[in-house]
Amino acid sequence: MTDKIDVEEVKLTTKDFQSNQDVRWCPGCGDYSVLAQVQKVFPTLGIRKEDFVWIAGIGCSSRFPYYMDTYGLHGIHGRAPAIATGLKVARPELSVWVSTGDGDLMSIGGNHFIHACRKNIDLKIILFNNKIYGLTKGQYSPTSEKGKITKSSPYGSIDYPFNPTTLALGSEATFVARTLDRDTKHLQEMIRRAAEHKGVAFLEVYQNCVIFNDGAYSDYTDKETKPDSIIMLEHGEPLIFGKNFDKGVMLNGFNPVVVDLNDGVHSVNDLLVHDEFDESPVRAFIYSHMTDDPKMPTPIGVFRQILKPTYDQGVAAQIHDVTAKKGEGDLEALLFSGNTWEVE
Amino acid sequence: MTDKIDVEEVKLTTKDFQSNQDVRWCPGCGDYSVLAQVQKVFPTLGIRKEDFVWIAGIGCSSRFPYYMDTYGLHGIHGRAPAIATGLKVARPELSVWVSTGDGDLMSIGGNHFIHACRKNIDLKIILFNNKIYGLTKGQYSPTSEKGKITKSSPYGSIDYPFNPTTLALGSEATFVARTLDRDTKHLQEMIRRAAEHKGVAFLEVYQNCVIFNDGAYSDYTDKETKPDSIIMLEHGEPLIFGKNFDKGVMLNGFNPVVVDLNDGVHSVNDLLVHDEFDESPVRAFIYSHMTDDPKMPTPIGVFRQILKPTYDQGVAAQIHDVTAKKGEGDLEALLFSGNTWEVE
Amino acid sequence: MAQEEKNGKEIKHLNDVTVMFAGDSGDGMQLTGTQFSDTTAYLGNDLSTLPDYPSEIRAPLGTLYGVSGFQLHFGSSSVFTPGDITDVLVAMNPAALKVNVKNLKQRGIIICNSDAFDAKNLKLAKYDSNPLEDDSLSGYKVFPVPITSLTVEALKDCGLKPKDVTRSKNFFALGLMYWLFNEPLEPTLEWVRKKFSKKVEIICGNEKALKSGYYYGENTELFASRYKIAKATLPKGTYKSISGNEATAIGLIAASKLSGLPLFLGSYPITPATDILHHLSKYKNFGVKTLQAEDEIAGISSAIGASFGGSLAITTTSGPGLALKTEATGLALMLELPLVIVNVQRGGPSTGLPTKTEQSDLLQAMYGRSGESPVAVVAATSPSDCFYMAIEASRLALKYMVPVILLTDGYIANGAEPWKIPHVNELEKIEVTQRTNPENFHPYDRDENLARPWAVPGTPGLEHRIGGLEKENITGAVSHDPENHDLMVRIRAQKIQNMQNTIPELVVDGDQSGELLVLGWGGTMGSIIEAVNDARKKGMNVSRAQLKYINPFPKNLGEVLSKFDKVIVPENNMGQLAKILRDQFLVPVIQFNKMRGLPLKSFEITEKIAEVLGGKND
Amino acid sequence: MAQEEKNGKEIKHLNDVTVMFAGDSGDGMQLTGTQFSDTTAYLGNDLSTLPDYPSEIRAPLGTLYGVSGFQLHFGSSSVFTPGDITDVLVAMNPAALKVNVKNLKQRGIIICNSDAFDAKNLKLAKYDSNPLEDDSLSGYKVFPVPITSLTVEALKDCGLKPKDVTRSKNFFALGLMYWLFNEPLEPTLEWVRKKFSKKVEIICGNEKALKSGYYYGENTELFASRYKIAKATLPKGTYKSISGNEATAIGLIAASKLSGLPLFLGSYPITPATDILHHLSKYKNFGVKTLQAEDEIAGISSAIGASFGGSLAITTTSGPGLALKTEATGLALMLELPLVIVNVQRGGPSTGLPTKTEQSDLLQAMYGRSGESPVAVVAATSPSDCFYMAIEASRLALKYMVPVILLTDGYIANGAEPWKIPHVNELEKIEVTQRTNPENFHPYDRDENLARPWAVPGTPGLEHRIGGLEKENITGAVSHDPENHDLMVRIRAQKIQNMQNTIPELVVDGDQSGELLVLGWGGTMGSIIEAVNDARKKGMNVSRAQLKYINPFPKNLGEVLSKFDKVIVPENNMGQLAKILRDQFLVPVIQFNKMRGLPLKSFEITEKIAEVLGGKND
Ligand SMILES: Cc1ncc(C[n+]2csc(CCOP(=O)(O)OP(=O)(O)O)c2C)c(N)n1
Ligand SMILES: Cc1ncc(C[n+]2csc(CCOP(=O)(O)OP(=O)(O)O)c2C)c(N)n1
Ligand code: SF4
Ligand code: SF4
Ligand SMILES: [Mg+2]
Ligand SMILES: [Mg+2]
Repeated sequence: MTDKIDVEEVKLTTKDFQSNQDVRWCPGCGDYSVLAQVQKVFPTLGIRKEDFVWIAGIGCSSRFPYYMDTYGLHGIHGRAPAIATGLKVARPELSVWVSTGDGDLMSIGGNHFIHACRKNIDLKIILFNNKIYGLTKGQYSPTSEKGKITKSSPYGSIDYPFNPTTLALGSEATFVARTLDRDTKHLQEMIRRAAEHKGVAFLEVYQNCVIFNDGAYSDYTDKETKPDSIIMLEHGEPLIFGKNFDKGVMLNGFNPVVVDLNDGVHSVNDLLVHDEFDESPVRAFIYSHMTDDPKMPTPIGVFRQILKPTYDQGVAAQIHDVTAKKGEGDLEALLFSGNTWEVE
Repeated sequence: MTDKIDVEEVKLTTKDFQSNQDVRWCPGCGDYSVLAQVQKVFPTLGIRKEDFVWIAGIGCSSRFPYYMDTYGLHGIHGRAPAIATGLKVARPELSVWVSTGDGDLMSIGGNHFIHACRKNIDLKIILFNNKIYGLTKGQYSPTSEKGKITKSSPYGSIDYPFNPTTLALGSEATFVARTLDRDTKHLQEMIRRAAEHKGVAFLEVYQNCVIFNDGAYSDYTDKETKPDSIIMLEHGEPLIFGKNFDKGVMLNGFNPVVVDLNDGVHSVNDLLVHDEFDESPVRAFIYSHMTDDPKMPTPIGVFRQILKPTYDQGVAAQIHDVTAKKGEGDLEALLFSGNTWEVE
Repeated sequence: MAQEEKNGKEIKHLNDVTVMFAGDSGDGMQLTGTQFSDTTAYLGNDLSTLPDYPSEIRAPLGTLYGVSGFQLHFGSSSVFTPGDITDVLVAMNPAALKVNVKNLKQRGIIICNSDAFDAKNLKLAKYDSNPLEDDSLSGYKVFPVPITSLTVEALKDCGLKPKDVTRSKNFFALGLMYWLFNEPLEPTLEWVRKKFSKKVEIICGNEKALKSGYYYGENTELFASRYKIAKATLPKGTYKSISGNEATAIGLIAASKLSGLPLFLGSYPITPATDILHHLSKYKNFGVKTLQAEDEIAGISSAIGASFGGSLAITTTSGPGLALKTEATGLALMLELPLVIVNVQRGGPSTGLPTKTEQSDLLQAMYGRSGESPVAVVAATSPSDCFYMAIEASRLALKYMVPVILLTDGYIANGAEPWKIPHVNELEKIEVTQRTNPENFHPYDRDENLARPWAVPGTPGLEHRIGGLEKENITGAVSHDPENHDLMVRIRAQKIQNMQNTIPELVVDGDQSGELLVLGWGGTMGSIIEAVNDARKKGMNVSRAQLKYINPFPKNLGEVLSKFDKVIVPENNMGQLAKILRDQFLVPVIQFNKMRGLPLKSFEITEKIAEVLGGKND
Repeated sequence: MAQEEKNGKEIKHLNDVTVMFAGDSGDGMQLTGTQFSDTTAYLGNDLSTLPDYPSEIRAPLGTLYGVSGFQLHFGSSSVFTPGDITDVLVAMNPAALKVNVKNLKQRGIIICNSDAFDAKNLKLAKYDSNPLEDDSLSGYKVFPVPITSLTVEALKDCGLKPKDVTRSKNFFALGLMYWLFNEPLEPTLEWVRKKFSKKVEIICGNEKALKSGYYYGENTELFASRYKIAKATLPKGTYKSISGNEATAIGLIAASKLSGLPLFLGSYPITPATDILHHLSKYKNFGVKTLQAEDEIAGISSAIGASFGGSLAITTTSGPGLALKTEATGLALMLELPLVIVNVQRGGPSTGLPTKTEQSDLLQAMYGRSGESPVAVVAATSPSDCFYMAIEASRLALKYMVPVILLTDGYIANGAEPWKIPHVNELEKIEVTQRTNPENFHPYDRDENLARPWAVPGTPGLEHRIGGLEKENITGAVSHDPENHDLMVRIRAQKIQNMQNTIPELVVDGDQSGELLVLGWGGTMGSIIEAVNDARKKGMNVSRAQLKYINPFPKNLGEVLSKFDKVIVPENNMGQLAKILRDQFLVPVIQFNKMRGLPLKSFEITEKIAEVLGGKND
């Protein structure tokens, strides 16, 4: 983000972020919603239009940059975090975003992802997790559930899935959040939060692929099942969920359990209270594992946000410090430095 | 491991595992100890010599296979887990070991590592973590501490390090342990435990590089400092450490804290009791983060061991099931299957 | 073109026809085309197909870039290409018409769904006025048919949801085409019944749509004539229609059976190679192990591990994936382990044209590795040839203990042709010895082909280490010795060269010497055959040969080249084979290059032939 | 060889001498060699060096594979190679003797540390008997000196630990060599004092060791003569000794200053390229950003990101790393972004001979990518030439908006030579325009060189998207149009070809036409010059040229080739340039190939010249 924002100048609208390209996703694809929400939130961030950059790999979701009227680079499969890293380190004043899929980021791009997290590079990584390879027409992905039947696993896949938030936490990401393509308000909020985080921001979007994995998240988005299937994380609030707000999540040792608030035994006071800013990653790790546990609701929201200096700042600061100490580099002096001798 | 072991046949000694190659590590390198302990433990595992295979990438530690008189493959940088995966899936009856370094496994090989963990491939991965690139003569690695001055970071590195056990847990590894090159007995025990685990076994060895990072672990290995710097994890035992066994680790919420057992307030009963077999990965995650915390002792031992079907078993089982259902494949029938027609 | 009468309609006999089915990605054009091909093949025509679809999954309805096409060329004599230009275009909407009319011959037939020519679709297709109403199509025979409404009407009693009703309109079109070409409905009806055995409404819908289309042709006055294409005179045998990717998959399974080795595939999905993975993963009961790896590097690395373990190890990919596999390919060649790398070429560079064809990767296959790193390179010439070349690649890899790259391309991989199925006992066994005798074992010992012994883990007494550092010849110890390195570099090159002793010589079609040879490689065979046949018909004297072995070349290639005054090398690239030919034989070959993401057009090659022969085109 | 007397010792004047310092990896031979070179250069000799060390870090003491050597060739006229054979061998132990005596000339001098010739070391070196005692060295002048014990004696008062005392023995050897070659101790003493300014014991130790060695030569009767090499007649100017990797690093910084663009390096360590990363990471006050990436793919990908952002973006690597970068290189060329890829070639394939040199990657650089993917390829010919070619690579990348691969090799990267330092104002500025005007902006518009505009993020009004899918010319919209693809493939090729207009023509040394041209490329220049000079001295008429631009070739190359009856192409590989020459010019070049991990030996090239000229060698 630019250091100085001339607020007068920045009067942007959704339209300013719509490129002249037809959007080519399948009708009904969850990607449309992400695009729409991004285009809603971006004008409000106080960042100059020309300072936004979208970097992508390959996949349906990776075509995102073409549809945003910002600077954009549609790269190669899996490498978006690495490309974005170079750009951000070279140009720390830009707001650099990565759109990526579960194959792009979790399969071929896994290494760049975990290293971007580790280094705390100030990137905003939006994972469109549809638990399938869309663009290559329906193979299971590293986030597909075990036993999934797809074109490349006609008898069911044998792989255990990654849980992206778990992997992000294992890689020390400083901002980890999750949202739903269908919950447009929440999606907008999460995009804003990611934008505002200083450091690597990992946002997992549960995104429906209507063609190859339709209904993967219907439990979380259908009115009927939603209240009992997900839990909305709110900072400072106890972990309550259920159609009648009558269930809660309590810690038993370090294991979360669901309790009935009407059982006469448990009350709101027993519940885990969410703290987004908890320095310890353990809390977020617990949330993350709730996802995998069929007995537990799936958490949606900001799992964690902590602040520590970013890599790109660090690079700039080091250059600043060394230059302050040594003076700005003088090429002539450099050439003639070291053991020299004269030939007359 | 072979299904049936003819115990009569397997009477192996350390010597049987020493190859005819001179060992070419620097004098004093921690790698020697790992080699020696492996050569001590292997004859006792009840596995046929010809069924052991070592796969490695590139690095000082990756030269390990040359020194073992087993089958061995010295591959390319970072790819050992992937090569080993292919071998293990093709030949599940073999005992497949990976020797690797912190550059090899955590930097270029990060993706293969996390995927091998995720899939629970029955590999034994021994990470020689010397927190430096040895073979390329001393650059910082992804496990080097921030601010490290090396040839490629003359003003101090800006990267935050990975904690390998954290990353392994973030990738759902089923066996995670840590040991020290200098503690030969413990090292042997951990090698044995890794060998016996059915599933991916990740063993981090704190290994001293005498040339480029000498003393990286001296706090943990020097008689004086060791008792207060590390804590030995023992299944079913409370977490006690200190020169006089007077310190313990207690849980505060889900955060571990050190307590003084002589303070009149705390007793052994307050302490966290280690459970290697805890189904939840949260406990191990807490241990793992104790490593990064200067106020806490560094845990050594088995962080976690859980059992779930391995990938290689799964592949074999699926082939078995499909074959049982469809009958063994008949090439002639396959060729003539589908929509055929006759031309007379 | 003979004529006859049936039901009051004239029947014209044609030699061959090219049909294009085109519509939205969701219109089921690929299915329609496949059904039409199957029935046509079943009737005994020879044929060749070319699916052509966008890289979007379901591009928005009605857009130009969303058009999905299926081209089919069938005839009563041998058919080698999907056809340069189309005779009949079935266009389900204005965009499909716009995109494909360019390639329709003068006076060609257009059958279009007139219901779809509404204002919205016309605008999406960037038509200023309705081409069915203005005179822009006056050069063609246009038959507007209200396919949607007729289908809706026909299906009203099947109990299908409205969405499914309109979806069936492709079967109406198919039925109409069956009528037009005098083909029976039965094969398709049978397929429908089997496929949807549990969904009666769908069976009802498809059947009604198909029949309505057929009877529409029969009953309306629209069409004055029908067409009939006589059976081709194909060799006696059992046939099926096969695509290149399927043939590759089955060929690999055959190689596994013929060698007695278990098959292992380590792969990562990538268009247009993924279908090989799909096919192989179905054949678990053949003991096939398929690993969908985390990336291409893991795909090939796992195959190297499996090869070390004694499997017939395969990795499959396309251009950008092959690029990622280069380092590991170098490892395999240093380890001297057998490995088959199947590369289905697509339009490059980079992501390029992922769903289009191109002979893009010959140079990469030859030279795309660090150091002196020769591997064997072979190529398939047609969909069914993929079967044989997959076996051949396996045989070479196993015999010489080297990586072999098999090049196919998007066109032959997705295209299909009738294949005379061979019997297993007609296929040559692949001899493989895995070493078990510990006596005098040296890991880098050499047999008469310079191949080293394959000793797999689990074999007692043969424990040994291999690796990517230079190895001492015979002993396999790590060696930095200067002379040994020089020797090993030469041995690795010689091993590939030695294959010349087992691969077949190049066969020249036509005169064995003369003024002009047209020399192609791989998937351009069909286009070149048609071009040469056409040139000959026009009185030109031209010979033809197609390379399937590129590294090494057939032993007699130099001699063949020396027998002709001129050599044209048509390639679907900038001249990659031409480079290698000039390098190895110092002959000034004449290049003919197109990079359009499509198979070469025969007529353009014919024109080139005529030009080179000095306008002897009559 | 003139003679004179000094201190009662005869002084022989030599034209040039090759010295090899050899010992265990821990013996400090690289340092000793470097010090000797620096002093020699300081005295005004021309010189060339070749460090040669094992791939183990500290291989076990006394082993053959653990020997580390530093070869140095210096003389009073131009010196172009580190020397084919050595005149003086300093061997710190039996293994060092054994490994290096092979390359010592008849009657050459051996100075060895006799203390190290004990039973253990002799066994480790696989000597059956002590070569100092049997007559196996009778063909040489052997001077056994008890270096260890003399050093221990000399240093007893410095207060050093015993380990550090014995470590100083290399300085004793160095002192003795200074005496032998009549060189002053002062430059080394000064270096010691500066380097260890805070460690008086070490200064004491090094000084005493050095002086003892010197006085040992002076005072013992062992040596009857000393040697003196007259100053070379080098052009006037300020010089320093520079290695290729350092020159590359400084050249890149210079390119950054000359273009006014910030320098970004994305790299992953790999021998022998890592030193470039080391050097560049020192220069933070030049605004240089160095990113040690997680792997080679991230290295180049980050550089692509930085290039998009407007930096002069670099990635550095060696063979296996270049293999990993191929896919991303294809992306950069599709994006048409400037990028410099420095590849320091080493012995391949695969891990191969990681610390040895080879011209291994020319074909990979040319062809190792998917699809039709031409990039510019240039090569440096000597350590100091790396400076200029780094600038040149940057200039071409920025001017044509393309990736440029700069090939150096392990020999010139690690070797050093005296370099006449240029002044900044002698270096040509690099003109760069980054687009800022939004009017009529099209991302794939073309300038007169066919380069597209560089519009960097942050520039208002120029928001646009680029990517790896084929782009429509001018507009940059994603395009699957067949004709556009054909056009774009040709444009990308033409852009590289257009560079012929700005790169210099090839200069032929010697007659401009005639019977024989020796044509090399890159790092073999020194060996070829010496060989040709030698051949000329022997009366052969031979011309010589060295290529630095390979894709494209200099405009006049075809003409040059046509002027000679025969062309020898010596390469440190199997003939990679030869392939390209035959392909492009259809000339039957004569190959001369060695793959020994070492620079080519001049005398072998001379022999080849003689052979080709029909034994005109007198
Ligand atoms: C190097 C390389 N390998 C493979 C591919 C093929 N490929 C393109 S996208 C993709 C996966 C898409 O899945 P995901 O990332 O989940 O994105 P989605 O389409 O589901 O949004 C694959 C395998 C490629 N383009 N490049
Ligand atoms: C593709 C590739 N990139 C880089 C290298 C260079 N390289 C060899 S080993 C190594 C890192 C070694 O560090 P580590 O894995 O920690 O092993 P250690 O030597 O410390 O045991 C590197 C960068 C290589 N051989 N191949
Ligand atoms: S295939 Fe799935 S993810 Fe891709 S555009 Fe269509 S619905 Fe969306
Ligand atoms: S460099 Fe370090 S890790 Fe490598 S062998 Fe030497 S001491 Fe061991
Ligand atoms: Mg996906
Ligand atoms: Mg290390």
